[in-house]
Amino acid sequence: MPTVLEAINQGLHAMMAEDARVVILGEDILDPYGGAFKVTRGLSSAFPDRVLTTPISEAAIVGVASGLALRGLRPVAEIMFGDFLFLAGDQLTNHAAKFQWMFNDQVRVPLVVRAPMGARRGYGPTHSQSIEKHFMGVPGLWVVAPHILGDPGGLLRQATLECDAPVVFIESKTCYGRPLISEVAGMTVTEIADHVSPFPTVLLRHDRAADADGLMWCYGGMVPHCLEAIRHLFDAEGLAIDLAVTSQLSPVPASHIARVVDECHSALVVYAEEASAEHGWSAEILAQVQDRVSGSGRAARHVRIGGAHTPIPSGRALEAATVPGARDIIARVLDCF
Amino acid sequence: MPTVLEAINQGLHAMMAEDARVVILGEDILDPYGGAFKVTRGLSSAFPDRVLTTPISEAAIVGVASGLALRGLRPVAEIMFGDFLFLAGDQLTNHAAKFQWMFNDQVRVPLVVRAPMGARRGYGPTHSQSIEKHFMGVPGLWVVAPHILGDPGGLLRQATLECDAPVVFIESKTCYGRPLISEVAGMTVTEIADHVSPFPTVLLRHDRAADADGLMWCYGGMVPHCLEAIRHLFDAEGLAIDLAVTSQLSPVPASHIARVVDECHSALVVYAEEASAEHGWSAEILAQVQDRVSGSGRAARHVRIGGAHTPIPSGRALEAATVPGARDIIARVLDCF
Amino acid sequence: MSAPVTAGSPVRLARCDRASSAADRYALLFGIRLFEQSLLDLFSTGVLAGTTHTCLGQETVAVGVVSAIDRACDIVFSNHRGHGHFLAYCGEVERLYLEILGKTGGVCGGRGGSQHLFLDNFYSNGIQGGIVPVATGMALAEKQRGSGAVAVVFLGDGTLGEGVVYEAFNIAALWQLPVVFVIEHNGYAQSTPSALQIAGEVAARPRAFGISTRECRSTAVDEIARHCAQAVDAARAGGGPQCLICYTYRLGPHSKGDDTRPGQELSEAWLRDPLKTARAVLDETTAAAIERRVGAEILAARIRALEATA
Amino acid sequence: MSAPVTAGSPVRLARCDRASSAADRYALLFGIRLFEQSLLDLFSTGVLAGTTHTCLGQETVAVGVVSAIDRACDIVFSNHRGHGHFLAYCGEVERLYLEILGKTGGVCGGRGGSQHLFLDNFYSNGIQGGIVPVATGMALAEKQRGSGAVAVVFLGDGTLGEGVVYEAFNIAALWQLPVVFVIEHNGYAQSTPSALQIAGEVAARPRAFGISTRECRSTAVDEIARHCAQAVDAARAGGGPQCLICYTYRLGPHSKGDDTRPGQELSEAWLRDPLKTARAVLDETTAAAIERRVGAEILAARIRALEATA
Ligand SMILES: Cc1ncc(C[n+]2csc(CCOP(=O)(O)OP(=O)(O)O)c2C)c(N)n1
Ligand SMILES: Cc1ncc(C[n+]2csc(CCOP(=O)(O)OP(=O)(O)O)c2C)c(N)n1
Ligand SMILES: [Mg+2]
Ligand SMILES: [Mg+2]
Repeated sequence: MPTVLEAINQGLHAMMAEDARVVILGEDILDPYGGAFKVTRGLSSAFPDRVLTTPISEAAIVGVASGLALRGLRPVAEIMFGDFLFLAGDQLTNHAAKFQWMFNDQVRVPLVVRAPMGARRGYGPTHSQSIEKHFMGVPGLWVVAPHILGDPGGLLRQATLECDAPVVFIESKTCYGRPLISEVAGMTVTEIADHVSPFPTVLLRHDRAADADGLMWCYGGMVPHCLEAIRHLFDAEGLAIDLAVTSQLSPVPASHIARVVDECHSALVVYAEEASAEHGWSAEILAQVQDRVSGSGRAARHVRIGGAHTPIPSGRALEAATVPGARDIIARVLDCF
Repeated sequence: MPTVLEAINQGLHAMMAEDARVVILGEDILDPYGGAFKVTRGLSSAFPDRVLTTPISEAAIVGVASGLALRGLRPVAEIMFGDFLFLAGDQLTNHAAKFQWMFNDQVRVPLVVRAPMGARRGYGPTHSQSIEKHFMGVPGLWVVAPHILGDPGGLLRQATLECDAPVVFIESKTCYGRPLISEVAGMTVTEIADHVSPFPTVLLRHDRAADADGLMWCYGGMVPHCLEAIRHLFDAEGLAIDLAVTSQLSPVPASHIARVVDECHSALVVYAEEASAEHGWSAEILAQVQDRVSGSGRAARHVRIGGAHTPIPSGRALEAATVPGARDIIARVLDCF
Repeated sequence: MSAPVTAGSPVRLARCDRASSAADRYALLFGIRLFEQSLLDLFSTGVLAGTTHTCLGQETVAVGVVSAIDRACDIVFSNHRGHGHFLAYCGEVERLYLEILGKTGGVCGGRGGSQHLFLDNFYSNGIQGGIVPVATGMALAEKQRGSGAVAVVFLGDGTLGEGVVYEAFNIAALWQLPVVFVIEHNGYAQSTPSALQIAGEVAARPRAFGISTRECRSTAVDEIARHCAQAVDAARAGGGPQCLICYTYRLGPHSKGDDTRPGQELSEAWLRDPLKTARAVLDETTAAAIERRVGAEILAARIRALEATA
Repeated sequence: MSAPVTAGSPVRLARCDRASSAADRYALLFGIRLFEQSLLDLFSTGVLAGTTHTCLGQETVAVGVVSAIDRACDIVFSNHRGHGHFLAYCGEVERLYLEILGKTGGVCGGRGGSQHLFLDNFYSNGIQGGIVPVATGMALAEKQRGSGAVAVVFLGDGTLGEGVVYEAFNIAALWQLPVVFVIEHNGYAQSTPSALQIAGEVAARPRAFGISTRECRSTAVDEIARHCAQAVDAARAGGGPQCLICYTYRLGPHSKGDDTRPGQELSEAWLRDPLKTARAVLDETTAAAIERRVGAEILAARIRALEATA
């Protein structure tokens, strides 16, 4: 299987070959450098006219991308580190996300802003964050995250060519080097997607447990850690925890949540995200899950797992203590039994 | 009673007289104009050296304020419309909010950024939002909102002089002209505050109902609408709904939530915010409330009320249909009975 | 308000292009003036809510600049003070009334309102500065597809405070994009005079980025049109981004009633009202006839808009 | 790694001020070079993780600029490429090792790491451009309290892409603040040559905001110090903000191994290594003695830092 990086890179190559409207822009994305994380490698050689290296101007990168999108192109912009996304926050929220609706649906702004997020690389407080939670809940703005259980290249294609609205595409730095996974032993994989929420949720259910002991929700870079925790909990503790992985972070894929909750009747629901969970992604998922659970006359215990509510330190040991991993997840789950 | 505007304006005057470290900066804040909403009126006449009108540079306004704060002053910056806060998003999150922690607690950044938020004025999609939800959950950043049941001037003083960290101070445009309220007939007002969460939560409990029919949570500009709904529900429908109004929006005042939940055993909990509730303030409150409720062996139904998940239109009727008011709250509560 | 309203297509003002006569230009200038004065009236009588920014005194910039573009392809990106730009672009006065009144027949169905307009290749947004990179990106799109179109973006002098403007200047110059930055230098941003907002020379700023910059110190509509035509032509011919600085003056309040400028400064400025100059080149009969005709159009548009049910 | 470590206060390099001798300057330059080369080694051997930006080839800017300030009061705000600035400011080489190694004895307890340093009046942050308004605000605070202090802020040429830099330029000039903007123009931002990033003349940009701007085309430490002394003195004397553009060249990779520049360009640049020039004015015995002494200091600092338990 290709790595996430390879999948996204190949996805970009394929999209640019398929559709001449696709334009790539960002800092340091030209060959031979090919971007800080090498995601755009080879593109400027293959499509020299449609790969634009920019000055260090995150706001204008997104602004220019909006302009391109309004005039019929399909720009994919790279923000070198997702930590810098706030620099383009006004462009994303007051320009890109607003135009279609405030111009009475007479225009479309199909643009993608790719943003590598996440810690565990020792990059320190300003280069390790997962700040996507702050861009969720903006009307008109989509937030989408690929992961190792999905098809990152296909997801990027979907965001670029099939979605007519601006999408922030959250990539996990630490997943770039990981190979994709199509199967998990002892678990059945289902994909949930529909017209309203087209970016798929992947549901992994234990084959041997009708009603599992728990259901875990996560996205993006937390998938490897959750999978590791789930494997350990099953093998070593005999606990069957199912896993629901969303790729559509915003707008909330309410229909996916409903379907998962209706299928998985666990009395324990766990939510794992890398950022501090306070006002995080999981709060909204929890709110919708509990609504569905109690609406169907059941009850559940909800446990949220997130990073420490501090910036992310540079030092290795300090950082490891700040960001949640498999061990933290296992401990929190075991606490419930 | 003074209006909210008068209270904040007087608070600013008093602070500047009390403490020479207080410096005010923002766009168009000089007399005779005194700011777009007149909150800074009189200050530049009384304290000409410490009131600085700036160019239209929201990012630099906050950046300069951080610099002032790092060097021992107590800046209060005004962002003319809260909608523009994303322009200062990087300054708030990657500079002001980070310095203390990442410099190992060797510095402090005591600054306040005042931001008028909210709709119902016909200002249209880019001048009517309540985007504070996107700034909640940032480690090191406080979000605080005054309201008519509290003491807006005192709250601002607390944010400016008693808090050593950056505070985003969310003012409601439509509440500026409203007089403060110190009593609500038939209800008892309690203030909850402590060392960890010093910005008070105001709890209003019906005198004649031991366990009320419901508990409502809100903040800032929603208070008048919630009060109106509560009065109507009691008078016309015989339903007693208590009200908890937080002023500390972030970090979440967990201890206040715990105390309110422990006191009010209602089986219905309602949350009202003006923005779209999706990934909003109420998701976090709900998560913490349900945790406390179920932790104490009880169960509750949770109902979230927010604005439409669209931008806010200019047209009066369109806007009224987008933003939640007393009528919407009443209808949603009645639905539960 | 009970005048009979005729059916048919919405009332439009006649637009101007490079070849328009002084009479046609005056008609449009006068129409914009009348339209905006009526907005202020509607506000003061409480019919209109929200906010509005009128371009009283700056109409010649709107008409001069927009008459220089090629409406078949060129793009206009306007800002908070955009009614004049919009009317110069398309003349759709009735649908602009409807929009500002928040009615569904408005150009954006009442969603956008005064500051958020769209029609054909016209766009506006009420966030200062942010539109500049967007217009720059549009110019890039047009350049990529070889359409020959030029993007014109309006910004006020106060908006030079926003950093993103310089990010856009830099990119436009680096990539030699067909964009014209029109700076309407009216000496104020809201209540604040330029001296408290702008350090150094305005023209030095775009020039520092290698942008060819023209200054028009005349408020005469034909002078502005001439300068803008040069800028648009140069941009279209591949000369890269252009900047046009138009020195002008706002005769009305910033938005509704918030004017704190010295009374004498204002009354002197009214004496130099560019509409007077534009009228002066016409004979009195022509001018009066124009005013009657345009006055009737504006009135009809207003009545129809006010009477529209939703 | 098993060399004996002596107890006592952390190892410091000797700092330089305006009166420092060529020998002292060389010692500091050499110490910075050695320190950073050892960081690259520690990365390549996996001892260090994360990232680092070394100033190989740019040391004379760090030492020249910082030697011109008054350490008793002046402020330095540095960026991602800040080790040289930091060591020139305080010489705390052992505590910088500790910081970069993520240990609690580091200047920020291991929280900040390479790009986020603080000590006394020295600050740094890894977000390009955002530090410029912060430093401007610091200058305002110092002006308000009449401390006579000057704030010096470092930015790279690529960072001129960030809009907030111009917001700060404008404010600094409007308010005549005692801030010195030092632009280290090394011709590249990460992998991108200036020609793809910067339109127009660099010096024209601060000048467009009315900021008095000096250019130093020499990489000699004393020339840089002389220029910076003029800028700092002017700022302190109430001359308002100053800009100093130092033309320099980065001899090492942008961060760890990511160098895509032509080999010949690099090897030619090494021939012009400013440290060679700084060494050439000393006699060989002096230079060698300095190198031995400083080498031993750096080694001692590194060993102590590596052996520190947390
Ligand atoms: C980002 C942003 N900041 C502030 C405002 C509020 N505002 C609206 S118009 C204006 C003044 C603009 O001045 P200028 O650019 O000179 O244009 P003018 O109003 O003079 O036409 C301000 C501060 C805004 N709309 N957007
Ligand atoms: C806001 C922001 N954007 C991008 C980066 C990533 N980045 C770090 S250094 C750098 C290049 C900076 O170039 P320049 O300013 O010339 O400084 P130099 O590295 O040459 O010293 C970039 C793009 C960043 N740290 N911050
Ligand atoms: Mg102006
Ligand atoms: Mg550089």
